[in-house]
Amino acid sequence: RDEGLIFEIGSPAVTGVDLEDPGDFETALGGFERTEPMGLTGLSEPHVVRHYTRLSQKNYGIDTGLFPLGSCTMKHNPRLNEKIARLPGFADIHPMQPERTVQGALEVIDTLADWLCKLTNMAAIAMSPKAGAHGELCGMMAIRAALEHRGEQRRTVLVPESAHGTNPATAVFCGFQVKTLASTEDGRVDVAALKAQLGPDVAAIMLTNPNTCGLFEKDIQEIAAAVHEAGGYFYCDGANFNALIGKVRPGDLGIDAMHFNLHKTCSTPHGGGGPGSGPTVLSEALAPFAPVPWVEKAVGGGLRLKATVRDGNTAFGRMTAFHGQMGMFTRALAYLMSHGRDGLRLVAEDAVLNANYVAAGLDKAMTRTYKARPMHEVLFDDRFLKGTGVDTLGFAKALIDEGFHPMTMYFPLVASGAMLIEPTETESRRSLDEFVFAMTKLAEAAKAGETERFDQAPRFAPLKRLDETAAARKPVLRYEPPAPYAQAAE
Amino acid sequence: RDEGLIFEIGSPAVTGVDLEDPGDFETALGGFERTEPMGLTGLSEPHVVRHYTRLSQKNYGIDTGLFPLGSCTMKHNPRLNEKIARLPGFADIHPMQPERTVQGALEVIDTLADWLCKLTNMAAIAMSPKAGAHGELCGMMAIRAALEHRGEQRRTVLVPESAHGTNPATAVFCGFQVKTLASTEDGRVDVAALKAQLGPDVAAIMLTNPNTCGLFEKDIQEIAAAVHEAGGYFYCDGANFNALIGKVRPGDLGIDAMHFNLHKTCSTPHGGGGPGSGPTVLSEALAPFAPVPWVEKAVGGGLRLKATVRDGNTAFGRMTAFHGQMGMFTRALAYLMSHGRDGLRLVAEDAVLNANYVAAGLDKAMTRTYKARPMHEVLFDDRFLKGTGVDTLGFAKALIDEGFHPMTMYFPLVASGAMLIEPTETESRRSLDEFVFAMTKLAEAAKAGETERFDQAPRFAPLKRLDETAAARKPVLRYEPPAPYAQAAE
Amino acid sequence: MRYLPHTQEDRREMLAALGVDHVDALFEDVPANALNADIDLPDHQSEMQVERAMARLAAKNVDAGSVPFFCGAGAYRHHVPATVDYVIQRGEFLTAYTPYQPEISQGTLQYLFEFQTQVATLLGTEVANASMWDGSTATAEAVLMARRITRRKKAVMAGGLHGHYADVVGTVTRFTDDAVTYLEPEPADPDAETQAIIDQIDDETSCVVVQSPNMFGHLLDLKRIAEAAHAKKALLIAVVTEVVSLGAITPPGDQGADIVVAEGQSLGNGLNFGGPYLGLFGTRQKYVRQMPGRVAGEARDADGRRGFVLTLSTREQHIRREKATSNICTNSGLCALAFTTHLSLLGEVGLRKLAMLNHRKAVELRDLLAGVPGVEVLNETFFNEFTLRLRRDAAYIVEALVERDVLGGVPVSRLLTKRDDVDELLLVAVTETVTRDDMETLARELREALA
Amino acid sequence: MRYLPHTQEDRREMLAALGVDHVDALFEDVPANALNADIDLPDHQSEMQVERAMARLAAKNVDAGSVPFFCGAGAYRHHVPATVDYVIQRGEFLTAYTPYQPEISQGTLQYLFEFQTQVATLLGTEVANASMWDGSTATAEAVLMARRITRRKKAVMAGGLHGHYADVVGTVTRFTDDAVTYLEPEPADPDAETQAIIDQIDDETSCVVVQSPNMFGHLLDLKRIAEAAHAKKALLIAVVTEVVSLGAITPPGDQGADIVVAEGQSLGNGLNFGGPYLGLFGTRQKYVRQMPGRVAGEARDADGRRGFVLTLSTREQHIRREKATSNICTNSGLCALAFTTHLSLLGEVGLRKLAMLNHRKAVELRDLLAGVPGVEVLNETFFNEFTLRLRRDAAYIVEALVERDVLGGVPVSRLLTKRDDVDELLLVAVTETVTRDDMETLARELREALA
Repeated sequence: RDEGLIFEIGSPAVTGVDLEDPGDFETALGGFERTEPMGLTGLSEPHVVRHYTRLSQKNYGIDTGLFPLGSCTMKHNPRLNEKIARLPGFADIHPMQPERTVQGALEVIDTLADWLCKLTNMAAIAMSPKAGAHGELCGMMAIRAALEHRGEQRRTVLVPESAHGTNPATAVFCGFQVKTLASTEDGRVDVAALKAQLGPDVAAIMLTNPNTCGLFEKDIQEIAAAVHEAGGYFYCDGANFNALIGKVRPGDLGIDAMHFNLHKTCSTPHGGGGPGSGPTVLSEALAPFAPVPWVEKAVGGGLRLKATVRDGNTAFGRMTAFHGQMGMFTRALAYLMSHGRDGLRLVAEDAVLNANYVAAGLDKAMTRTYKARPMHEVLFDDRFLKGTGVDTLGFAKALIDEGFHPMTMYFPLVASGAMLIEPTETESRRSLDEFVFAMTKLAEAAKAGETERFDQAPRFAPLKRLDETAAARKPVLRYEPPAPYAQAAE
Repeated sequence: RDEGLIFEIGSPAVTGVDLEDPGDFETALGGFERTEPMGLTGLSEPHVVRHYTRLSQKNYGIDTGLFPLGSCTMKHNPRLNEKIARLPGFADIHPMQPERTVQGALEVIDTLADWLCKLTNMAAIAMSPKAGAHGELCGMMAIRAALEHRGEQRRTVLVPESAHGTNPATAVFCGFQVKTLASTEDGRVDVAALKAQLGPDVAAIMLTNPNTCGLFEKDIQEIAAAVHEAGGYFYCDGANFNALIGKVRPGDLGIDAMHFNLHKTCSTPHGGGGPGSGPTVLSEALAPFAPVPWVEKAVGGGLRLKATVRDGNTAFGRMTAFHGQMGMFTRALAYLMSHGRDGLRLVAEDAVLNANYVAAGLDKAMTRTYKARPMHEVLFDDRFLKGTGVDTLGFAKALIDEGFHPMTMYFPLVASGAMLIEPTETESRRSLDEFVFAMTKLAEAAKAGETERFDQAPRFAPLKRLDETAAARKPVLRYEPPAPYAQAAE
Repeated sequence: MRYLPHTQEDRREMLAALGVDHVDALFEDVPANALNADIDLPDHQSEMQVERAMARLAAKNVDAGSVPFFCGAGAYRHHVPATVDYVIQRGEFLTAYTPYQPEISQGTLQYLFEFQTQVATLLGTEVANASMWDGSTATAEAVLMARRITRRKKAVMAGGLHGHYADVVGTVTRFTDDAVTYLEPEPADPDAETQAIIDQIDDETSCVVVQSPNMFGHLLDLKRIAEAAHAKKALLIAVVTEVVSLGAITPPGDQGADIVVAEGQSLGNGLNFGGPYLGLFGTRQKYVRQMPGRVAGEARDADGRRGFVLTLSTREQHIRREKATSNICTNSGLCALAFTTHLSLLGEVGLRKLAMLNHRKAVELRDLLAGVPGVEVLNETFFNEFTLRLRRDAAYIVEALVERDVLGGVPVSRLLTKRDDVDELLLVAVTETVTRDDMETLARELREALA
Repeated sequence: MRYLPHTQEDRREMLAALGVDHVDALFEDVPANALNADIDLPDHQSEMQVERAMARLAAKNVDAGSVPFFCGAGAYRHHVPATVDYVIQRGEFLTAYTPYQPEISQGTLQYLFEFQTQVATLLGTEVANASMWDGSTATAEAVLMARRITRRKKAVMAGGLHGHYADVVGTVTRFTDDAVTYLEPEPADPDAETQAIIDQIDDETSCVVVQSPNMFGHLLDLKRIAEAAHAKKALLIAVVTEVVSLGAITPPGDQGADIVVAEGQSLGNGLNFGGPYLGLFGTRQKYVRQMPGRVAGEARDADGRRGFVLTLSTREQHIRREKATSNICTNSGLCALAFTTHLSLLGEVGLRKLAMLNHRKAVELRDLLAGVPGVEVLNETFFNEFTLRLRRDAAYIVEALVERDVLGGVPVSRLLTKRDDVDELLLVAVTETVTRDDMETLARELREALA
């Protein structure tokens, strides 16, 4: 059932908040008072609750079912973390309070930084990036700053075709040029070709490991050595760190920088698109260039926030107004402490186990792109749909009717009609079996020529298939009230 | 989509709670250790969240839509109250802590008691009853105790046919006999007949006001006087107090006892069937017999809890192990303070306004049982369905398909195929209009002979019509695991 | 008013639509002398103001989490996972009505069915209902039910029954012709208690009500009592005030109890200064139509799909009126949800571990306190609570411990308010939330307070 | 581990199904020297242990609600209704993915569409996006967007731009060939600031970035600046760090700003020690394809029903890769939900009242503090924050106020870390959460601290 927009169901005269009357007084607004009606509407509190409750019921979330989204790591979001983030001592403190009134907060940042550095075996960390893409920016800026410090003008960044779109976008954002890195038939970086591409203009490579085909770059140490020897740096996209946490430390692989997606690996909720958090670990070589602010031990005991760059340090700058996503730090730290060293290793193991289990389960019905052992996610392509009249999109939308969120589609670009599946470690065997069963059933239906159920999918969702093309052609980005009758009559 | 039972989807080997290992130690259980497997199942935390989230989505609540349930007062449940009830100073205190460590809690009870007494203009209040029916019991026991104190043996309690079932059940619970009170054609107590029924054996009358037909007993003061003159007491069922709060004080009408349903009038949530809370106000005459415990001023300042009956007071006893529904008290007090004197009067006015507005809106399509002005709820009967082949049940279930919870059906018993409608004050005009529109549409459909849509209703609910008769015939009240194959094969 | 959707204009227009010019016209049937009386209460307040005022009151209390804490006596402080509180706050559960319309109440009904199964499993009974108000009122209902079944009037209350529970039974039966016998407490001698119970059972006896672990923490041999009761065709009503104990102890149903009632607060529900709590009620299949309270049962919908409904409502007041088995109507739905969510998280392995952890800590504390001069531990058996006989008045010592920032337990004199011979008895409870530090603090401060 | 559903038996069986006998076989491609390194971190902890440890850390902070509180400077403490927090905790919102599958994401998409409409209305722009990370990063994105539109390199930062915002712009443009000019702060003279901005605009200028109310609280005449900018075909980027001010002040879009960015934290979102916050971003319709960030747009489904989708994704990195308008991907979805829920509760009347209440309290505090010896109020105009010039170092005084249990404001030296001439300036902010008592306490303690 449709739920009207707040502008349709609300009224400019209604408010759901009781406030003291400001009364009459002499203002100090210098003649800039807002005089015109704004056009906002309000709802009473009962109707606000009802509006958003009804909207929420049109959403799918981890709480309602499995999310097989490759490279997105949608795992269980513990409620403990929500509770902790709301403690007044965390939620109700101001970023510019005197340092001695926020020692607990600084300790959270410091402790989380310590966990993340130890889990990666890296020298330093920048905590302030607001999301994964911001962390990438942080890492690449640190690389630019380091090159500048060395007095070098290197401008080329090598990125594989299978990389997340943020990688090339970020590189360009820092003034680099992007060149595509060749891959082999088996879905990994072509080491020989890479070495051939290295040269005095190469500033860095950006790799994801496990890569976005779900494969571990097994030559990664050789790659790192080659890049370093050529004078470049190694940026690792941390989106897939869930496969490694507690089990493999990227610092042991030779990387120079890697961002975390705390909202993926550390279960701070995705929230329908944020907030994320992108702390970025840095190697010894890059550490001096980390942006402000950071937390350090104060001389007289306790912790202090280092936020000024005036005293000649080499920090490359400041990435955001304050100190990063504190609300995500508390959640991530609670997550890490809950698992501990032993539990985190199990996270990686179960994530990889689950993906392999699903891969094996689907091999009969679908076509796997690469033969190699997958890590935490597995890539299928649309060869099994060839000649059925069903495409990846239809297949994915039909999965909605089976009660599941679709897998990642058409990414990475290296596979035809890619379907990238990542179950995560918080799914039970029963839930994996149900997923495999549903996928298999769909694959059989496609092969049996039941195209209608794919063309018309989803049939059992809150809405039928939406026309995204038409929406983009003439975008309507805000509500406009219908024209008054008089005007309409003209 | 069906959600399996926890016994079907869980496992005896799984737990979603991490606990310290108790280790080996010498127990002191005297040989009563549990040795056999219990047969409970567990789920991991992710799957617990998912199970209950999916179940919740099969429910209708005030948060999802209007609840036109007559005599049940389903109104908006403010989240502020939930937040307050969870403050550790309220939620994490023990009922038997020393009094000086719970002064704030005693103050909550004392302040709420004061509000409720003032809103009713009554002398005293028993706070401990756990729900409305418990409050009725409290009031009727106070009456028995008062009669006993007077040395009288009166045993008859007069109850109108339209009363809530709890009324006669409670009276019998206290050792009274119930006689039915006559009513007039216009839906109210027949005062003349009442007077004729009064006599030396009449202990009390139990009335609801407004009554369950939604009408105010306009002769109530005369009734009270007559009952008192005859030596009886007047119990008023407080279920419909929402029509009066802040506007009419029952004490001004001559009553001797009345329970509150805090989960109705004061918006503490109904919770799918509790917890409720039933504080019961008492007149001067009944006040000495109120049960323990109660809060009183301590001699040296502060408050104390009076919980012992040993020093010769006339308290009729103790109704529950501790002091009542503290968790509901904090919510109710927050509700009352939020509205205040002015807001509570508006509650009553808007509740009555909304019922009258709906009544007027439905008069065209449906048949109103009584002509008199309704208060906060309005009674329709099934005359408008006569000859259509549709009954009240079918009509009500069809309302589900229109997105609404059904009204109260077949109650009160005085109307044929009763439909008792109470919108409450937290519904907007828009929401009332939508309800009237849906009801009118259904009435027209019934009259147009579209019986199928009623017989098969609900069609768009999580389940189709359930067979309650078959369920009661051979009740299955717990899950039994399917017999193992071997056994089944025998 | 933030909860009231109408604007003044809405009200004016709606009144106009009704053909009246003032809202008081809608109250025409109310006697004029009773309309619009001035009430001496403050006007409405903003959310912020209410929150501040209530928070100030909350801050006047010493919450259990802020100090070493050892209170029990029928209310226990366990750790409730954050998941539980999330689940019960979901509006579809929180703001639902009693599930009389099963097609749009399957959420509530299914969890009640699951709850009943868990409760029956825990209590060791064949069936269980969908909850009562609390353990004490469930006990009183059980006594009335036993009378309906046996058609006998004599009910025997064990000396180890929680004092307040006995008071509630006494109150409910005060105006009936039930004959209730209250046995003497035996704080140090559970065998004497058992024997006294058995000695009271005769051909007039409807039921014996026995708590185990009892008020003093002792475990009783229910099997022996059940046999004695059944020999006289009387019923055994077993009472459990700490439901976590059933993770470690053979359940009363398996020991022969005919009705088992329990306080379920320990799982999923906070202390809340005594309420809302959760009465658990289980019995034999054959008594199901005499059982009070709501029950959910399995049903099929028109398409044959499994669902759940409230059933056996012919026992209930809304159908049967004065012939109902009980006047109970609203029960503890949301508390039952908290309970079943917590128990689903624990599962069998978790509950067993939790119970043994509680017991181990109690054993640890017993060992610590036994060494404190002026303290005598009265228990040989116990689960997570036991009784101390102190050299001085227990209430006085508890007050002295408050000065030392310790909530040291519950004086028995608060439970047995009519007796003068229990003043030196102190109940001390331990759960998984108590740390070794807390215990050592109690031992130290108790030593000093008694010195 | 409570978050991991597998039992050891599950793991064994699943590995067996895969034909391997140890999980490390699945990590066969990882170099042996990098597998299973010992990591120096503690093992797993129970929920209770984690909660206690984190609560201990939280208790080491002085939360704003516990003392008179006057900090602002881009982060404001407003009262957030409990309803807002309930809504954002609903799992269907909290645990949803980015709404790339619109058929099962209409909840998120519809609130984003409503959010965009509210934001555009507030900012006075034609369109708005679905949120950015915060006000500072939105400002940097705006500067880059202006360059794309104007194809000019010179960006002018007003002297009243929040010091950290200017730093962020500086960082983002550090490795590009943008030429950013930073004007001098004019703590006491907004007219001088305005004139300096106008004087800087030339034919090379891509944009001027102007904050109003500015860092010092002064309101600037954006219309005059817009006219000057437009005369040179440069863009005006207006920055608002306290979005509640827009309930009282004519919005920048109506004053001619081409891009308006704001920090939206004030509505619906707590202080959270600085994050997560919420960047608001609005601009003209004609620039929409140069706008960074996600946008929701209206669409029709196969049955013709209205729905919403993420649209214009051809600007974005996941489609356009190195040619994207921005690398932003995850934004602040849940913070946007909090914002739009709060604003739906307020409505137009509520927002106006809230804004005027903030302003009135600020006027009240201005009057109180103006009478304190050693304090000079620098503002003639302000919304809910203004600047004091103190007789002594502001950071020192703020520390002295902490001793007196007052969080008295933000020293300007913390925002302009590279300057030596602002040490005696203190920013003082007031919202509806500040009481008259709080204000009098500040005045009294400030008087004493300065004495």
